Amino acid sequence: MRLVTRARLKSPWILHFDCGSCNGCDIEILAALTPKFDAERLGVVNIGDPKQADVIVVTGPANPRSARALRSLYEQTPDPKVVVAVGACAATGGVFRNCENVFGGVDKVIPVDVYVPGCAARPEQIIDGLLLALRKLKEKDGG
Amino acid sequence: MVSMETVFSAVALVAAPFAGGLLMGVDRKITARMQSRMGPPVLQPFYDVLKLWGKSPVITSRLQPILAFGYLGFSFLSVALLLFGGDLLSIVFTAALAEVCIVTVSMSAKSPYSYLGGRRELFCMLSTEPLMILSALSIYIVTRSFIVENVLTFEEPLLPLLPGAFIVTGIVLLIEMRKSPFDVSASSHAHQEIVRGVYTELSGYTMALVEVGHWIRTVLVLSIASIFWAPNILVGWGLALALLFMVILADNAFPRLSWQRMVKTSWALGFALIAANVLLLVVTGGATI
Amino acid sequence: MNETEQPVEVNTVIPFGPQHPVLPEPIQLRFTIHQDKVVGVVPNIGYIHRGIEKACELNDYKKNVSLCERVCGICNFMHAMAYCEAVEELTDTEVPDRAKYLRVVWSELSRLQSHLLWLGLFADSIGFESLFMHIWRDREIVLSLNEKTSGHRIHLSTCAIGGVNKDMDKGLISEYKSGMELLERRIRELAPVFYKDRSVKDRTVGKGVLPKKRAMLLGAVGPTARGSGIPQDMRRLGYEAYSNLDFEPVVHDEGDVHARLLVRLEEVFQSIRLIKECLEKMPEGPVMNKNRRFPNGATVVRIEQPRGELFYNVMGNGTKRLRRCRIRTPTLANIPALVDILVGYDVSDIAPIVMSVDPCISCTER
Amino acid sequence: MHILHGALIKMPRMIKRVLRSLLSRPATVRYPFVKPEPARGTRGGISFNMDRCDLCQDCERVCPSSSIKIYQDSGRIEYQPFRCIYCHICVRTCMQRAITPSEMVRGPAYEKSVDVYEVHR
Repeated sequence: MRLVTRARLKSPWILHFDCGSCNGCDIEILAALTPKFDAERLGVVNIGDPKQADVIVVTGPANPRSARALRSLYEQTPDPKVVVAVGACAATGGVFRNCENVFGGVDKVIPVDVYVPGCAARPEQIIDGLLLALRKLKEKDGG
Repeated sequence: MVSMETVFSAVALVAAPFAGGLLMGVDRKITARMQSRMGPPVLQPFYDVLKLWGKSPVITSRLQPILAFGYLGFSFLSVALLLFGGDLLSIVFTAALAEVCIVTVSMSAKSPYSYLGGRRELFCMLSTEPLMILSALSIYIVTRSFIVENVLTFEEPLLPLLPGAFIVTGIVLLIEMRKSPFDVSASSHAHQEIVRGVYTELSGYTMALVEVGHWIRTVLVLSIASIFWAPNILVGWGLALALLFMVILADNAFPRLSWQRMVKTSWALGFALIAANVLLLVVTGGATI
Repeated sequence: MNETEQPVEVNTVIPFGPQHPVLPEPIQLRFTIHQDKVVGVVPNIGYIHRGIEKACELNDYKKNVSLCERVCGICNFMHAMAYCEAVEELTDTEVPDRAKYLRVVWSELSRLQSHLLWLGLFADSIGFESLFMHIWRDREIVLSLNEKTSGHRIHLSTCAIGGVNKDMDKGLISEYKSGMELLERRIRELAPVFYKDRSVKDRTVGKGVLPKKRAMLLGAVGPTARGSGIPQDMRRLGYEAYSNLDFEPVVHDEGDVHARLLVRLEEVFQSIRLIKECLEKMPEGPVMNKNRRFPNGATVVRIEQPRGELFYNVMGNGTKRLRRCRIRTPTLANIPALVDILVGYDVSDIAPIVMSVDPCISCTER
Repeated sequence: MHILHGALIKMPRMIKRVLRSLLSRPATVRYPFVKPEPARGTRGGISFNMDRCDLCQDCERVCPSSSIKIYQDSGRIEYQPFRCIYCHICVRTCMQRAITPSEMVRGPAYEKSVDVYEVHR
């Protein structure tokens, strides 16, 4: 395996964007970075800058307005990148399925690589989702 | 004929970025443990930089790559000057040049975060540069020389004579490493009002270059701190690492202060410490002006 | 752009958000900056609007409990409780006494969770990483109690129309007691950092001042109002079991960021005390009364959320669907105050001042 | 002595806690490598027991996220775990006790899968 690919798998910098979730998943993403779960063990850093991010972690069912912001964030993030949709509403709309102003899933806006179920998704599931996303990143690299 | 010392200096120069990366890794580990977390592996900074190197960059201005190389180059040059026994003042000025590069990078971008970060980086320079020069001056007062080689061969350790200047170097290290309370221009975790500050517009290999440059600058300041126990290089580096630990401790014990407070604190504390130190020297007869 | 055409006094405009690490939620605040001072703020919301109020009319009224719970993940139990209270009133359902006490315990637990979350995020917004980590570490005590109670760390989903659908046994009650004691000990240890640490005070005292009169004029609620000396607390209306409990609203008069910080810190201890008191006083008995009617009429429920007054106006028409479910959340009421207190402070004070009203955007926009 | 005491009082309050955690064990669960037991009553995934199910559609009716679809004529149940909010209301509602709750949470996946159950006649 190439050295860069190996490094890539050990340093996923995440960009977190909430496009309409109830906060449950967002606080769990933050909880995954704090002492009990400490995703920084795996090199995860919440970087907040799309230009330096590798993994875009999206929560929420997406509405027309946040979709615009999400699309621009996705375009700003340089390759290689993966998108993780956290929570039931980011995958399918979940409990917000019949709300008037939602698209029902992030995959209607940007291509999604990994879906994490749960409402709200637990930190364990989020860490698993990140690891799965990294495997996808490796496949994209041809490793 | 190449002397042993030259070979040693060349090896040290090549090793400087690796040492810097390792120190950053240790720093992240200790910080994590202070926050009662496990923390990333010690080699994490190297993974980060390698990954950034392999990532496709977003170049927002044509100046960016040149200036990123400039930042790394000038940082390297300043360490080289130190290792090959150059002039303390020219080391300080070369280091400042590197800083000018990164300020220009962030100012040349359109992003307001980057612009504000650049402005604050200027204030960081404004706080560190006078302190570095004063530190060098106080070393001169004792050793009668700005040349590192002469300082290194000075017969007695500098620390008992210049405790103030040593603490001032610590303040410089605090600002240089972008640690709380003075992480105003950028912070490693980006939980800050101006997101990544000066780093906002950097990406891919330019970010990797700047990151390596940052390691080297940390090594530079630590080596200057190690000069304070010049006769024995091991004791000197022990002192420098103790300073690093104090900086990490300060990072975890303080919130970020505003840049106004940073300039005021560093100037007041720096000038007062150096002045008191020089006064002490004159009173005890350690030096004559 | 031609450089020479610019006016002499150039104001920088900073778009803060919608994606910003200080605020986990998307709201855009466009700051106009002049010489490093904020001179104008324009809040720009709508990134989270989902249309929950409309969906409440489309759903079966029982399903709305789960939907209202997800208006906001942080204070989910309170939303479910407010909705259930409204429907119980419309269907004349009596809630058993034990259920009332359990609701108070869980809503105080939500408040505890929310305030600890906020204290951590606030520490983060002033760049105090280690304090953030330590507070969130202690917050895990509350989350693990949540998990033991209901099987989930965030969404309790225990509130139902007519009572609660989970009971506590003796073992769980003693776990709650020991958990509360541990939490209190650990937070007491950290309290001096907020009270006395000079660097924290440097960032908070005298920043974002909201005088009492101004707070009243702008209609601030919750800890934002209590930090300005207004003793407003909906819990004093005595809903659920609050009328049997002994407490006073926490009030600080200074009206700055530090006052709001201390209000929330002291409310953490208040919540711990209330939970302990509830567990002592809790009567035995059933926890659920089945309800067989459809909601009819209109009612208003006001409860105290961690961020302030939560207002539910539910109208039924005798069928299984509601006619209207109007939700007014505390952060919406606090946005005018937020815009007001930001003006005149430094760029570096933006983050703590914005955090000090504890904006919950997913509540605000629903 | 007083000066020393004053200096200690003015010392940053966080140092004690920070140094203590540096010397004690971190609070981290090393999650992917060490898998802790799920707490009792964790609301994990659900599975349908088709021997008991009488296709009454009660669970479909109460499901807040409409993640269960029951086709009575073909005897088929479609359950979408990526739409499910794991509230376990269906478990409490089912009169036949045909829905088995699990304490194991569902893992992430590349695709949104749908669980299909069919009655064997």
